[in-house]
Amino acid sequence: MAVISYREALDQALREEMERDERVFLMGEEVGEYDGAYKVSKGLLDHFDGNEWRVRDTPIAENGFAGIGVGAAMAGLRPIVEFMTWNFSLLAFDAVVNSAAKIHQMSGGQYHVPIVFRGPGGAAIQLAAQHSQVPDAWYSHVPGLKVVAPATPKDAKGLLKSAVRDDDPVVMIEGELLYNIKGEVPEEEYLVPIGEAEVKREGTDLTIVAHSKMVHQALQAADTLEEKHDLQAEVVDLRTLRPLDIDTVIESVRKTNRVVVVEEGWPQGGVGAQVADDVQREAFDWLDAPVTRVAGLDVPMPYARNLEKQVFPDSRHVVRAAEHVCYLDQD
Amino acid sequence: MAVISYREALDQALREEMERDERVFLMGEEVGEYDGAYKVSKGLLDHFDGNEWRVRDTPIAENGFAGIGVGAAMAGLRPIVEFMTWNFSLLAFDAVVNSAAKIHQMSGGQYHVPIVFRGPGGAAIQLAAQHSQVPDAWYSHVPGLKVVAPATPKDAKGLLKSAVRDDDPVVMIEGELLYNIKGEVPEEEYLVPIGEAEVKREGTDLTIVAHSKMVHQALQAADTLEEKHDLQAEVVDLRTLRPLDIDTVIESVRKTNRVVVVEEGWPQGGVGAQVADDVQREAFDWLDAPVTRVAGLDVPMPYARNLEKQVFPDSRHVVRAAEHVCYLDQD
Amino acid sequence: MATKSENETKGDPKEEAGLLGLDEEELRRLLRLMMLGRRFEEKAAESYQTGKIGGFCHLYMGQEAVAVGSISSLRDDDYVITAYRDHVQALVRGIEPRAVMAELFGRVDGCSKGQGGSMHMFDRSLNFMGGHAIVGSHVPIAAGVGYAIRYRDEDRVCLCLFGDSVTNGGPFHEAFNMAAKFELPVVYLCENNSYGMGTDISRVAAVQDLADRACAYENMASCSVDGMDVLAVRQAVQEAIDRAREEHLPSFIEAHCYRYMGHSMADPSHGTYRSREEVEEHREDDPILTFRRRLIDEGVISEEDYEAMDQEVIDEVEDAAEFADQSPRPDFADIYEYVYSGEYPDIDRRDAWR
Amino acid sequence: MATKSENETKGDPKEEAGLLGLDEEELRRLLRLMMLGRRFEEKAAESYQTGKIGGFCHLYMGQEAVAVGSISSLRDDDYVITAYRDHVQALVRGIEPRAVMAELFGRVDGCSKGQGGSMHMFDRSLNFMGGHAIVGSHVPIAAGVGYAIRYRDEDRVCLCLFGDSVTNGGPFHEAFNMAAKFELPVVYLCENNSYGMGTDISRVAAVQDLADRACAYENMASCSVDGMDVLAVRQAVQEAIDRAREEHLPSFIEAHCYRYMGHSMADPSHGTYRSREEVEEHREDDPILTFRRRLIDEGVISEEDYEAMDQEVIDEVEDAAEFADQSPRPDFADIYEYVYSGEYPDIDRRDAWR
Ligand SMILES: Cc1ncc(C[n+]2csc(CCOP(=O)(O)OP(=O)(O)O)c2C)c(N)n1
Ligand SMILES: Cc1ncc(C[n+]2csc(CCOP(=O)(O)OP(=O)(O)O)c2C)c(N)n1
Ligand SMILES: [Mg+2]
Ligand SMILES: [Mg+2]
Repeated sequence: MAVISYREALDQALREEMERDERVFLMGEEVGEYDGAYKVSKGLLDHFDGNEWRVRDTPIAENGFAGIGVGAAMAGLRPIVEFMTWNFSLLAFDAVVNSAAKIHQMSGGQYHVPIVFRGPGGAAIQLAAQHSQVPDAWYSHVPGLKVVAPATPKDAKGLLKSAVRDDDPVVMIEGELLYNIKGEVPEEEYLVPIGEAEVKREGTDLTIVAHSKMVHQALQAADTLEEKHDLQAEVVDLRTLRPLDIDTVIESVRKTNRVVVVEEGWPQGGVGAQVADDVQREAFDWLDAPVTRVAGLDVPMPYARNLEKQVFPDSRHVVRAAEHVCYLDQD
Repeated sequence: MAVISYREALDQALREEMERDERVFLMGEEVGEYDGAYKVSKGLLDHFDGNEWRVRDTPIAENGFAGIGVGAAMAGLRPIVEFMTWNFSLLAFDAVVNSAAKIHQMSGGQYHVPIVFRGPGGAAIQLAAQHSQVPDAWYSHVPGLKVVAPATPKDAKGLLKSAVRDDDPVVMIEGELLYNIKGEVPEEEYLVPIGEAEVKREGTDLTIVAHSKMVHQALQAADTLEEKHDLQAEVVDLRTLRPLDIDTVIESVRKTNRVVVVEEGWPQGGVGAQVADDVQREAFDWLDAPVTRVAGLDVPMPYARNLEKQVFPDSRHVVRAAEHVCYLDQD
Repeated sequence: MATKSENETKGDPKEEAGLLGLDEEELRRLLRLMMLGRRFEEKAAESYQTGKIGGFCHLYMGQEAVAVGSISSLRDDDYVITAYRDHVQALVRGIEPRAVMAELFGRVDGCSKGQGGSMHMFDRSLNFMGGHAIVGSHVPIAAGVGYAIRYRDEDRVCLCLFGDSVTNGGPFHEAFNMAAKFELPVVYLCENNSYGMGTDISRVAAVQDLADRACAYENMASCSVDGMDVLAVRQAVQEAIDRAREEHLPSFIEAHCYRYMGHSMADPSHGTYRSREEVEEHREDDPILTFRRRLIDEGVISEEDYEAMDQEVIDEVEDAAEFADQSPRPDFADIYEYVYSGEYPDIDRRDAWR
Repeated sequence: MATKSENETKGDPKEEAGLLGLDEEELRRLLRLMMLGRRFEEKAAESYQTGKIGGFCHLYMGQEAVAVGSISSLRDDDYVITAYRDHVQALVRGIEPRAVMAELFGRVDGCSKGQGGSMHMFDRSLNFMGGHAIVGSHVPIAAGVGYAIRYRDEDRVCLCLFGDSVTNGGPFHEAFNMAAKFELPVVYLCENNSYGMGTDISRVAAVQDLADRACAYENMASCSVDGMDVLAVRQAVQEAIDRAREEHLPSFIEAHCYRYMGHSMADPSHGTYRSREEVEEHREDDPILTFRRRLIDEGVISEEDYEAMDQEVIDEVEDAAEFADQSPRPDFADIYEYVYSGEYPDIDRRDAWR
């Protein structure tokens, strides 16, 4: 296994899929000549001999180029549309939700829309309210879409490759703060199936459910819980938000009887609310404590660093929530 | 009390508020000369002497006129922006979420954005996938917004008047299928406070939580449950989705120990998921059965009438869910 | 689905001015397609009244020359995409009246299997890409189809029809800029019937002639034509198609036409926004009657031919309605059938109590 | 905040061509504002390097003449709204350097109380409406401010500055159409620095001169000016302001300028998209040096005056940085303070474990 960064993993997936299938192309702001705002597509345009049809720089017109992607997909191509960040996808919400997600159904199954919408979601550092939003809940609410949010280089590469090969529209939410993290990635070709969660750490005392950046906070919290209380936390990485692999979560909860759901986004109507709902319904009799959640605070992200640190959920908060569901905070 | 339709109630609220406060104006597609696509603003333009500044017909440019509303609000007016239906607000998602919801916070509290975004949400009859969506979950996820979804003429009038007087952006989700329903409305001036649920029917055996159209399905189900099983269902109408008055729900659940949450929208990440999450966390020890949900099916709405009837949740489905939480379906 | 060989539209210079040098067969075909569209929608209106058709039903009566003049110029392998007022476009492209009517009735034999309805007619085998109900949303989609054509280095064309209101929206602007900049073979055809629902376009568009909106985009050719004259539309669209095929450049054509009925079956044909008289006047200028008169004057057809054709299309439409009525309603299983292309685990996991 | 009385800008015909008939005080003020902007951002760049400023930090160096020439023409009761590259606009409008720097530092004395940061400068007392970070989103908002002005029948004006990339987006088109149709007193000023991040505008805009985009909207006057010449900007904007005040009509001005630094402090000033040479060349044409030379040649100021002014602004900026550094960070309570205007029950109900 090679150890590479999340960014490199995405780059490998892009190159491999674009080489494997010439219908695959990348389109978005700054993806070509500028190597991508976050350098995910570094050198890609040159790699394809400067062919602008394969790597297309667009104007700042999210709804327009997302719609172009939908049309190209209907006409037989397999577009990868990059949103420089998901915050800007709010301008393309119509193209993604009203068109991409519905055309297969509205046409009675005649037209497929094999398109991937991808880019970083969530907060980076001090980008303030308009640039720090988590889109997970908005998109995973929508039937017709599939939504993935990988936490590691291995999952990022494997899920992007699966997304490109999927015949339905896939929303892939990455993270600016994830691009530099490193991890092991198989040398040989592999895919990570859409719709399968993964147990990232085995445990018996409680279950911590997380996705994307929060998986790392969860793993850190698990270590702390082991040191501090000799508790073995099991960490389930959802990896895909739609379809949601709740079976893996339920299986874990039936073993641990306690669960903490962690997410970066806003709490009301967050992804964790659905997980909590499913767990309380499907594992009611196995729960020794209510499902507990850790999320970003219910506010637009403030700029000041000290405030942002408080709003953004981290392992310390997960530890407290875990202590609570294990009734270790009674004093 | 006068008995009037939901449409008339909205019309009264518009007139009263626009007369009370000159800064209040209505803007949207067809709201003026055409009397509104659903005739909610019938005669309003004439009532204000054909003054186009008070009742403004716009081009089909949702993001543009929603943004104009935001600017007018920042400059001291109190706009009511009508979306012909909430499906089209997907084009204005940026103006509502990135601008309206955040400017007060980003400006450190200097600029208020007292604006109301309103229009019908959800399915009518056979309008198919792009015209039958429920926006409740998307908007109630967003801090900075307030979201109301009245079920009756009385609440529609009282909440719209409160929304207009609120200093923050308020999203008001009405229903095409609600416009013709009639109900009692006080003759004298009144307001319905934002953020307060209401018990629409008292009961002791189980709690049915609903909002908007589903309140009527819930009440019908409650009658059926009484006839069929002599069960007394308490129906809690959320009325406001943000801030969510969970106290009223919890209070009811502590009395009934059983709860069914009903909504028209898609189940994954729906409003009911948050209610279920809150209830299982805050009333865990009072629950005799898991929180159960009834929602629209997890699909884009098909056109065929027989399929649409199956996708749209109604009182029969609520009755079945209620029988389930009361363990009356064991056979 | 009908097409035409190159020389048909070229014809000889002399005739260009007159009947564009189209042969009799083609001229009859154009007339017949307009008649079919008209009779089909008369039946649709009747079926809506009797409750066989639900939802929004937007009729095209009065605008037939635009769909017929444009779509008839395409090759089989070209693409067509349009808005929600799409019955006639579907018929002209060659979808069987039975399949279109069955779709309106919400039955399994509908061209979208009863899933889409009036606003969402699709037929992949004919490259008929819908039927889109969000105003302006298909304008970028059409550019994407053009993108795929260039990508594969083909000489195909995408024809995109849309209403006048679309020109005030962001998607129109973003798509036009990219179609022009990327040099995409798209023919944008605006069905300017002067109204968006109950709003006169002149009340909301800061431009006299919508065709002038092309001025903001280099490479975007533009012109206005009489949308009540099927040959005028045909000629303008043919030129745009040639430009797209040969030079890979987009065009914007504004066709002035008129809608006889209300915005949808739920709306009045006249009222606060336009008078009965105005509607009556425009009916005088009917595209079918005008073309019929012309073909009779030019000796292309006789009165009798016309009556015969009319009876033919009436029978065709009646047959379509009977067929649609016999066609079964979709199974409940179809609710999940078309949401995703492939497998989706436990798709009904949260869909309880039905 | 500074303003000017009518006659100052009128001046007498002879002078119009030269210094627009502006008096010495005003001319010095324009130069000083540009110098302040430059020195302020040099300090901001330094503070970003030392980690005192976080997030995105977009500098305006090289473009000062645009903000100064335009905002200086406004009355106190007029409105200004701009994009995320907003430090200099804020200073020119009259926000204290201390308050702008404190905002960059994320402190309570910042003009947005540390909540907004670099991209979101606001000052309601000066009608400075931000500071918006979604490209194009404030263009419709500006039209809304113009709507409020007409609504109240005032003779105020809203000035809206934005980058060249905005002209390819839907919000620009929708806002321009409505501003023109509703006749709103808005002056739209495009800071065309030729690049959107690393993309040359000519690679993505299907139009040579952005000013020509106004052709799609009647009532929208337009022109291009040399954005490196503060007086050229001043004159064009003054005419647009008069048009807005007197005729309630919008204008679109394209000011050609140049950004010396990278898109943001995180980006290189040159690289794949432009060469070092290109940047060097434009620095020759510096708006401050040019105007300084001009004022010295015309005998308005002396070398010594300039040096003195420079020392003044340097001191002012140093003081601002010290002040910002002393200013306290916001309390945790401020996290909830500005989300809603009024009461919001249990705002932290779901915010556990902090
Ligand atoms: C984005 C959006 N806004 C509003 C509507 C509601 N609506 C449906 S059709 C229509 C009028 C469209 O007029 P036009 O584009 O001229 O087409 P026509 O109906 O005249 O064929 C409106 C406002 C919609 N479908 N989509
Ligand atoms: C809708 C949207 N898309 C993308 C971005 C990311 N982004 C920030 S600035 C920028 C370039 C804008 O260029 P321009 O409008 O010319 O302004 P300049 O930076 O040159 O002042 C981009 C793409 C954004 N903020 N908003
Ligand atoms: Mg029209
Ligand atoms: Mg620029």
